[in-house]
Amino acid sequence: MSSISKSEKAYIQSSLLSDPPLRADGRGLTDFRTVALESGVAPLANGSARVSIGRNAYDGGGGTEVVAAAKLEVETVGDGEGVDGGRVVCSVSCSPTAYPLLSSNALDDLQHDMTSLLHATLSHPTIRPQNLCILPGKKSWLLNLDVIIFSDAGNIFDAIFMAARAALWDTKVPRTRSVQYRAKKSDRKDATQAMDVDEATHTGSALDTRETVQVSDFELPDYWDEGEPLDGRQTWPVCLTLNLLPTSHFLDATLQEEASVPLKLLVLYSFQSDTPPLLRSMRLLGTGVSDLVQVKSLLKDGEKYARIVWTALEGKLKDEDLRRNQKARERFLNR
Amino acid sequence: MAQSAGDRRRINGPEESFSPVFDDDEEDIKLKTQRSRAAGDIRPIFLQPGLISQANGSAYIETDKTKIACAVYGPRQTKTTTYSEKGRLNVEVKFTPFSCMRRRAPIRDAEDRSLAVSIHQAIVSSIRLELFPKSTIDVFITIIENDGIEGCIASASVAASTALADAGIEMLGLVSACSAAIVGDDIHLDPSEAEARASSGTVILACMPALDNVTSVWQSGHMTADMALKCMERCHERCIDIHSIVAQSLLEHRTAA
Amino acid sequence: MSSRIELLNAGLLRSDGRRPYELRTLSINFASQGTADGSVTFSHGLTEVRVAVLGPREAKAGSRRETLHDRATLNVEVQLAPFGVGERRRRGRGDKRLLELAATIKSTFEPVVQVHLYPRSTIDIFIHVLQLDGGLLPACINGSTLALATAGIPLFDFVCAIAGGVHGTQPLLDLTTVEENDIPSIVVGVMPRTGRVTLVQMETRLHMDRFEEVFRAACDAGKVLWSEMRDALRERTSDLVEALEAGPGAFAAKEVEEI
Amino acid sequence: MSSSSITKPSAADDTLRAQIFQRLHPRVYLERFTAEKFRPDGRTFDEWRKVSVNVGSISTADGSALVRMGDTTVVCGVKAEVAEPDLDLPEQGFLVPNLDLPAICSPKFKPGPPTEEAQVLSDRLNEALVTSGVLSLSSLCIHPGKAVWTLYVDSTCINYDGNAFDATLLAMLAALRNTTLPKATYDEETGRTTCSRKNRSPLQLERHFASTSFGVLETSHVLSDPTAFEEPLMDVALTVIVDDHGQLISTNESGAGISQETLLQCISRAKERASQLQRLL
Repeated sequence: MSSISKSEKAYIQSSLLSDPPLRADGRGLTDFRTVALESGVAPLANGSARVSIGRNAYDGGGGTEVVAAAKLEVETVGDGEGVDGGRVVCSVSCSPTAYPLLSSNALDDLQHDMTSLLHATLSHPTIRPQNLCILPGKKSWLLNLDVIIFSDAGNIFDAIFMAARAALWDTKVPRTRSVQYRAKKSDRKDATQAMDVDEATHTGSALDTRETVQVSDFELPDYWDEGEPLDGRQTWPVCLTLNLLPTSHFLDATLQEEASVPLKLLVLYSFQSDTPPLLRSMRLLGTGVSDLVQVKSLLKDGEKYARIVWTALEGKLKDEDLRRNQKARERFLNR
Repeated sequence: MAQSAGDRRRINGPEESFSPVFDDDEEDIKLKTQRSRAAGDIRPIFLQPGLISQANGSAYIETDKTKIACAVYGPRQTKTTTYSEKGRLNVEVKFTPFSCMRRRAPIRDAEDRSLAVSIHQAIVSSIRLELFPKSTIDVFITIIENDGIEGCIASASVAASTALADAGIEMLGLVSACSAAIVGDDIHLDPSEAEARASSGTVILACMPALDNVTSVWQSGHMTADMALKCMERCHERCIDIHSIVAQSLLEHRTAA
Repeated sequence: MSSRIELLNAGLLRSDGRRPYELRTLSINFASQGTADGSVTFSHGLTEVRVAVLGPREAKAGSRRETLHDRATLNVEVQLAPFGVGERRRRGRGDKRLLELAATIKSTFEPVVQVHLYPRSTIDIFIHVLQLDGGLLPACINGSTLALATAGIPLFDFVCAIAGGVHGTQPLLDLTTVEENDIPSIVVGVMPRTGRVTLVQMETRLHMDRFEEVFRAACDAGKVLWSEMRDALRERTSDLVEALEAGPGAFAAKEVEEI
Repeated sequence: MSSSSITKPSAADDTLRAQIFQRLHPRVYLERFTAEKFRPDGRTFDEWRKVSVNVGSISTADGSALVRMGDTTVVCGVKAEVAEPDLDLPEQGFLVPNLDLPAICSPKFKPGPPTEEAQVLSDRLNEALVTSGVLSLSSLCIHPGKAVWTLYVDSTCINYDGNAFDATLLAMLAALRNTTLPKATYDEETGRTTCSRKNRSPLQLERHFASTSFGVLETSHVLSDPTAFEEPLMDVALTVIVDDHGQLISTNESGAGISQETLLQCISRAKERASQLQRLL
């Protein structure tokens, strides 16, 4: 988003193309800056994470900084936009600090474009978590994923999706229990049984027609943790931005590099152990052209880098899980 | 669908009204997903440049049910005071209220903008914007009927490129675009709305076939990288056909004028 | 004035265990934010705001007309993170409450910032509220003071703001959301060095006698805040001076410790 | 320009010069034509432009029409939605006509909210449809007090070359004629309205009519069906609406005054035109 002079542009381009390629901060073409991740940064949200890329070491500031938080709301199916089985709604907002040169209209448009990519990718029906359903056909969770960009020092899309993935990974869906109101005493026993069944298997009860007719509401049982994680939380994709030079490409561009290399390919992959890696989104952005042969090789390379990022992220998220659960358990015991 | 209450610039209806609910919705959807042409075939294209006499250049495109009109105004003076060395390409998309199954209230919404962004991406690299300092080229697109957003983006990109050529704006090449959806294990080119909804992933490819390069790739949903490449290759083949249709229609329009 | 939570119990302890005049924990972090000239993350209890100051600089393209020929204009924008409050609600830029808050902050700082030094320019104060538990305006003002100071913009004085309220006849300081909703409250912004007050805001009804009592307590609290804020700022400045003397690369050593 | 060196200006040069002259002195340009009893597009004063109507081509609408009047092109689509009726008019449906003049149709419009012109035209169209009683609103009732049809009659101008009012009214009437509504039943228990996809019936239109617009230049020249170039140069704009029995529904005049004679002359020509247009539908 920064504007640079023609000569600066030419200087950066030629050093990227030289042999060996040179970057201002001494990185290789496929090296990332330091990535820091912390989950659980917003206590009022059901899941949250802060990601920063390339922050400076002395005060933890600078660099690209993004916070994502997921918040759950109960929605009635069929009312307004409520959908059976729940839905995910994403939004990105930018702090004016991140883009100090943009007018507020341009900032709105930018927010909008980022939102549309995030939303199109994460709310696609093929990736929707199973446990967003509370009462089949009646109530479901609406997951609002809000991403705030505090500062952009390049490579913003990778940061957004990393934060989004971490926040969704961190998201706990409160446990719910179906309740029903019945007057007759003789049915009580049946009712408690039904509750147990429903608590144990959420989706199973959907098949039981007797259940769906009678269950009228739900309650939130008190439990030591905040709930269970989202289903299939491994499937949330990671984003990788490949900045395209005529003959090669590089990763994790800084603002200046982004301004001098206008064309980039965004690839979003998700990896699961049992299936081949899935492409979740791909976008060519910026001015300039590519061709099929190049896209083909980029997809291959992109998958390779994405797997590295994915593995690193997965490891970090599991560490965070341990750290956070530990804390939660201790807090519960000390109560 | 709610109408923005108290909008004094329009004639307002009741505060709230809803799309009719039909008794046999599911049957209808099943009917619509049935495809009458082969998986690799696209819908027939009707393309007519120069229908809008007020514009510098224009094109109307119809692919089966999808109907889109596009007009180009400019290059004209950029209104802001900041100097720009290159020309600016401005794409605006508008849906008519009756273009979709549900009525769209006449307010600019999220979809309009994301469509405009993807069409912008498809055509921006084909225009020699460096020739138009301090100017803006406005591309206005009205979607009269929509049968599948993917098809709309592709068709609108083709129409926009045709309209730009009709306006005599210097370009590197004509852009053609095609969409594909993965339904089951098959690749269906140029999917309709019902097909796209039933698919697990879609791809839109825009390219300049004369230069053999790609200006935009827009993939959503999920698929393997191989499948995505296959989709792109199929789209690319069709783009070459579309390119000749565009060239033909422009030629006919010129000789007729 | 009935609430299910007892705001002040018989032992003069408040709902979160504080005594009436006790302030919540202050945390001040000067980590840089993007390209901002001055920045601070200021948290007061569970209320957390990020403030970034940009400028003095040329105004953005859209608002260039608003610049003044003899002094700098202040531009304050406040955003609220949707996940920072109990019930998620998106507030756009046009939200009335946030605009009013921004206007209050702007008018508070206009007499404090030495705007006459920078004609035809703009000083932007961007505030992002990350979490909200009462005392939003004081946190924004205190944060802005520190951010302006780190940006090196000359101020006549600090502005230290604090909320105060009255429960029954007992004045309370530094209110949480629960307290704010239930008892009459005021916000006071003092300039501690000169002892002047630049802001008093009251939107509820309060007895005259009680007002004076709370007002005095708040003014004193402002001085306490001042010493905290001044210390934090001094520490940062001495860090900078140290770094300057040590030369480049000195921070790298510190980095290792941190990780 | 030194005429001595240029022996014979080419045809292309002439066209360009004419265009520049038209741009700089539109009024004089037009007057040169009217002095010869012709108009810039080659029409005589009382000649209308060619009109074509194409109905029912939009499948997402319940009724649609595309009208071309010369170069002016208007698309109209009718969307029917279910709404709760007003409390004091429990058996009346709603008819909501709007005209959009988007940036695509003319260089004089910019993207954004409706222009003043679009607002005025929408108001006049609403007036025309309501006062003429084209459709009995009670025929849109599904269940008194609970559910009625709302017909959104949305028109979009694709190409704006003058006389948008006539073209749009024609498109709206054609689209309404083309509209079919599904058979709807209101379930009192659930409070929901369901429709049958197979059983559709056309709207019962009460009256057929058409509007004709004129522009008057210097009180004597009456130009029928003015183009976008002529419209702003006219001293008086006059629109006459008559029904298929030759009954006058309304007239709308703006600008300087006109003589009674001219008005009567216009009305009789409007009748002639209306029956012509009716034949098209």
